[in-house]
Amino acid sequence: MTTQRRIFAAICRQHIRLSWRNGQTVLAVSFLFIAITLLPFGLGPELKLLRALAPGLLWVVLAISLLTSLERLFQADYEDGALDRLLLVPLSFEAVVLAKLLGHYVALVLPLIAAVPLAGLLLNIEAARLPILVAAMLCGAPALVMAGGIGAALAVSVRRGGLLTVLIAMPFYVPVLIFGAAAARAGLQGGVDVAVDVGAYLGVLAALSAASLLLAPFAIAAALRAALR
Amino acid sequence: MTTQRRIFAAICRQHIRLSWRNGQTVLAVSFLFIAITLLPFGLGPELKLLRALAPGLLWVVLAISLLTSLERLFQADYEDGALDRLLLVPLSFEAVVLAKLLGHYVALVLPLIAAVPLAGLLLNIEAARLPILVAAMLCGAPALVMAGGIGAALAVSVRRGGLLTVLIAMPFYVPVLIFGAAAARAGLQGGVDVAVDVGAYLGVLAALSAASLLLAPFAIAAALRAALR
Amino acid sequence: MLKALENISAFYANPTRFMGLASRLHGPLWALAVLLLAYGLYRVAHVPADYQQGDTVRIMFVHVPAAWMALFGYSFIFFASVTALIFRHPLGHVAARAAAPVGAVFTLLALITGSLWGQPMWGTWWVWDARLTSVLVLFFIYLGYIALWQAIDEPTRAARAAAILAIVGFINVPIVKFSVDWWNTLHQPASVSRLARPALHADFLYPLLIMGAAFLVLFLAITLTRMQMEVLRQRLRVRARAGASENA
Amino acid sequence: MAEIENLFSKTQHARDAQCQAEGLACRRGAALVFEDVFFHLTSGQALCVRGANGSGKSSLLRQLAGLLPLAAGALTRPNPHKHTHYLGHADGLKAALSIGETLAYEAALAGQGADHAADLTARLGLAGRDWQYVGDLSAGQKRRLTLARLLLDPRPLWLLDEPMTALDEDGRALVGALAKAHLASGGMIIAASHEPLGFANAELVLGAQI
Amino acid sequence: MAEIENLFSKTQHARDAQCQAEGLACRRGAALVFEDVFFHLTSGQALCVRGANGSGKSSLLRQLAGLLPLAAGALTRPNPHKHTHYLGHADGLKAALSIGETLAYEAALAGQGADHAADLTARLGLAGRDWQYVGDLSAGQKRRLTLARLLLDPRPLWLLDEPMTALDEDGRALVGALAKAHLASGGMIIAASHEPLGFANAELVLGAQI
Ligand code: HEM
Ligand SMILES: Nc1ncnc2c1ncn2[C@@H]1O[C@H](COP(=O)(O)OP(=O)(O)OP(=O)(O)O)[C@@H](O)[C@H]1O
Ligand SMILES: Nc1ncnc2c1ncn2[C@@H]1O[C@H](COP(=O)(O)OP(=O)(O)OP(=O)(O)O)[C@@H](O)[C@H]1O
Ligand SMILES: [Mg+2]
Ligand SMILES: [Mg+2]
Repeated sequence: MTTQRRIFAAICRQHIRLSWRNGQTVLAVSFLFIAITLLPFGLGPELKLLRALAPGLLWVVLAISLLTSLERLFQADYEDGALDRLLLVPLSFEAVVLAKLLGHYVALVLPLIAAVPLAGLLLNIEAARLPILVAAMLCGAPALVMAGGIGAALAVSVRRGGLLTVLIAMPFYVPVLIFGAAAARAGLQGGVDVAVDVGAYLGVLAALSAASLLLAPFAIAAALRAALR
Repeated sequence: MTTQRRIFAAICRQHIRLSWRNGQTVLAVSFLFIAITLLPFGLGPELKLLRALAPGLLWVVLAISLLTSLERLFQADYEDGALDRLLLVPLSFEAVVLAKLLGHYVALVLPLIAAVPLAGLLLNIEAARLPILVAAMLCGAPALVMAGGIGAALAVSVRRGGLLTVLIAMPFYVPVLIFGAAAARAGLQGGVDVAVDVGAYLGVLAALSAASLLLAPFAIAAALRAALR
Repeated sequence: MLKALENISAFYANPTRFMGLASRLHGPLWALAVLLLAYGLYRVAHVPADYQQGDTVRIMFVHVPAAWMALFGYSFIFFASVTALIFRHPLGHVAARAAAPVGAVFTLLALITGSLWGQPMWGTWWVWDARLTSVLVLFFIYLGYIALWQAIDEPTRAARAAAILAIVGFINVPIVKFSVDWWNTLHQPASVSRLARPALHADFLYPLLIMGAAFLVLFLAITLTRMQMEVLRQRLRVRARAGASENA
Repeated sequence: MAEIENLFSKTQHARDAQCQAEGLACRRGAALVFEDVFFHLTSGQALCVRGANGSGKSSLLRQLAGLLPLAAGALTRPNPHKHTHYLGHADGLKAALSIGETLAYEAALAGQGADHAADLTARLGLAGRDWQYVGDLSAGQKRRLTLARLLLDPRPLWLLDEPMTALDEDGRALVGALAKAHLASGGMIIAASHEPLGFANAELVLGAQI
Repeated sequence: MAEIENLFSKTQHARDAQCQAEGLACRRGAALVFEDVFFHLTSGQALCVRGANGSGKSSLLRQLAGLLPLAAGALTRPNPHKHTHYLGHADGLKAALSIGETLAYEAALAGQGADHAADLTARLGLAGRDWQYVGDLSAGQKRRLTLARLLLDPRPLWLLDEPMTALDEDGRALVGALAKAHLASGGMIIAASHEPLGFANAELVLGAQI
């Protein structure tokens, strides 16, 4: 293992360990469940309605849990000096950022998506339809993480940072939600041409994720550098 | 003004000022709007459906914004030493806690509820029905704040505190949501006996709030004292 | 980085060229804006009431140009930011910052006039229609951009951060537009009676174009004035700094 | 400096105030940090607590402030709510507030109007910074700001954790002058420090037996 | 202590390394903190930066570490990514990790395996605390932990912001010994401090003209 890879892995592992240790992982997952549990109380218990809405609701809840978890993505490191430390490692800062984003994906997004099938059952989605929902989320989530990361980085040195993160990231969430929900709905309807549709939607989601993956580390690194003081 | 009242007011004002300055107020409100804006992307844009679900969705979104804002209610003060300072003022600690809770109600809950009518319009609730929704929220919100406060206090010295807050507060949220959504639904249907219904629901909400208001400051103060080290 | 900073200080210390040009343009631009606006409003007042919509049709002459300016404003910010970042021309930051609130106000105007128009036409203030929704999202993008400028009080840091956001956000605009279009055409709300596009004949078209030109010139005039104010403010700051270090 | 002494000459703390520890012990987590600590302090005296890193100096001060339970032993001390100041490592300052706002808040907690805080910035060496955010201050400037508490509210017992940290010479002189004025007016001080403190007239060494 | 010197005797930094500032200025917010700062440091030299609170010592160190833009002037310095250590006020320690985990992480950032961190706790005076959470450490113990970086990764330029803060006598001796060994092996040190630093052989006073 080269030194650079070792450092990359260490940063990624550190992020995962801290997310776990500070309870962010468990918090995000339980947030998902709590939102899903509270919804029937708010909407009234009509199961049919819930089933029809379930994929969309799950997407929105996923997006909001992610947004909440991303809001402070770089904040603690910025305040306690850990970001200074990361600027002084023999690795390009873009790579450092990528390591942290990857860590966030593993520590938060994967557990959240892993919780979706169970939450889906609570909302009475047919079990056979869940794989498509999960696949769509796996394809689309990187874009959500990258967008939230950009917001978090731009807001890091800022009073009212949380607001900024949310405001900045929100427009990026719109396309992902639209295609994600569409894929899930198409998946739920079943049929012959549906497979084609679902494939196309997943493709769009993956393309959005790939594009953001190319762009975001640079934007984030630039934003964090500009925030230094 | 006696010294004690002056101190009580100062703590309350300080909490409000910090919520505003750190952007928590604006964040919570924009979080509400963003959640409401993202929902149609997940659920699809059909107005009728949205209108039917609107009060319940608004309640759930309110509860979740509040829960998110409460999660770190005492955390920052605990970590930076401000809580130590508050234990050394010539005021009973229960009163200090009440001052902070009151500050939170003014700084976060009131703006959130004030934003509900506009959010309601986006979801196409009939304007005439909004007052009942808002009244129910005003009655029920103190209970939500108190429950969240107890969770936050118990979790303050704990790694994975966030999770604890949410888990502890959750059971208290369910009754408020049930009655709150029921009041809003009753209000939306209209009719003669509805007024009676709505009145009863509001009464229950107010009673829940009053009970929690009596209990919570003591529980919270005790929990925070136990967390000291 | 260092060079950009030097550029900025050099520029603010002596932005005479821009200020000279601006002070010459300032008067004529405002005069043109007022004239066009007055003439446009006069023409609008004399447009025959629509057989279908009655007088509410007049909202169009504010609504449509405002919507155009909402889009134009964001493109303006994007190009100004690119200029600032790539060519290291600090005037770009100033222009982008000055234009943002103006664009946001036009966006809000489009939203409000649209809503006002929607109430009589569609029987509702708001629909999750593709075009409406994407304007709402654009409004959020404006808000984020302005909030970012206001949140950072060090000008050079704020400028960099805002430029990054402007560029990233601009890439996002067509994506949002495209996906929202697609989203809504798939799930067309049947309940909403939609207005067929009014075939614009000359009676409507010319006043509309005049109002469009008026709004454009107005946009430019306000933005220019805001830029002048910003430069003056920075100049005062530089002076105050110089004064402070001399006194010390 | 003259002004500071003036301020305190108005206050006179009770001459019979005292602070006494008998067989104090402290537990953190599973570890017994110290035990069998004895001292006795009366009006006008200052105690300097010394000891290696981790010997429990900060913990002892927190016990005295009522912020940490005693594992054993007994304390006689002024009421923490009314008669004790505690300045610890965590300063409780809020980055998002300006110096002026912070001082006004401290004045209110001391039961006084904001006007009492007006000339404090100058006295703390922060003149002309009323509008600066606390988050933008240097380490020493923050430290100076925390001293405001001592000036705003005359309380007989001061608990100071490493009071000289981050301060320049001027700042150290300020703390020294404050402490001496406080002792002269009948107050008591217990300070933990790794540096010699000019105003201390007794020493307590923690962890010496280990 | 002997061990520490051993460690460094293995490393030899390039004798032609240097760090030079010409007409450096620093701006924070609207304020010009300092300007016209000149110094020149070569292999084996240590510079002590002095000045009143808020005179810009910490800011200067951050500029040297590439963490703060220069308002004017020019710097010649070793590459911050590879050849500079910066220990600032904010230590970047994570309360939720244990000492052992922290050291393993630091070792990895230094490009080394976790085994390299094994005997560090003892050398830093934290023996037997491998499993203790960093959040439970005393102020001085935390400070000691940050020194690990210097031992794990030999880099020619050290930037130390108030390196003696919170350390007991033993800790100060440790820092002194580390610094001397580093200088002997051809390294450079720039340290901001309000206390005399035994190892410094030059001084830079900020804000002197004010
Ligand atoms: C809040 C609500 C609304 C928003 C945000 C909105 C937004 C927009 C935008 C962005 C455009 C410019 C499109 C372009 O030139 O590419 C536009 C044009 C237009 N809008 Fe609206 N609109 C709203 C409501 C309405 C309503 C209620 C009507 C009439 C019933 C209406 C009628 C028109 C017409 C006639 C045009 C010009 C069409 C064209 O040039 O192709 N809008 N609107
Ligand atoms: N949960 C815990 N488990 C074990 N030991 C703990 C725990 N919490 C604190 N400690 C230990 O208790 C001691 C408390 O130290 P304290 O902060 O009082 O020391 P100090 O004398 O102020 O040190 P310094 O000079 O570094 O400021 C430290 O040795 C610390 O490691
Ligand atoms: N945004 C800002 N606006 C105005 N002044 C600022 C801003 N940020 C920092 N400063 C000032 O810049 C200076 C930077 O101080 P720095 O932390 O470098 O000082 P220092 O010499 O390390 O002080 P200390 O001895 O207290 O550690 C301080 O005077 C601080 O008040
Ligand atoms: Mg201590
Ligand atoms: Mg400093």
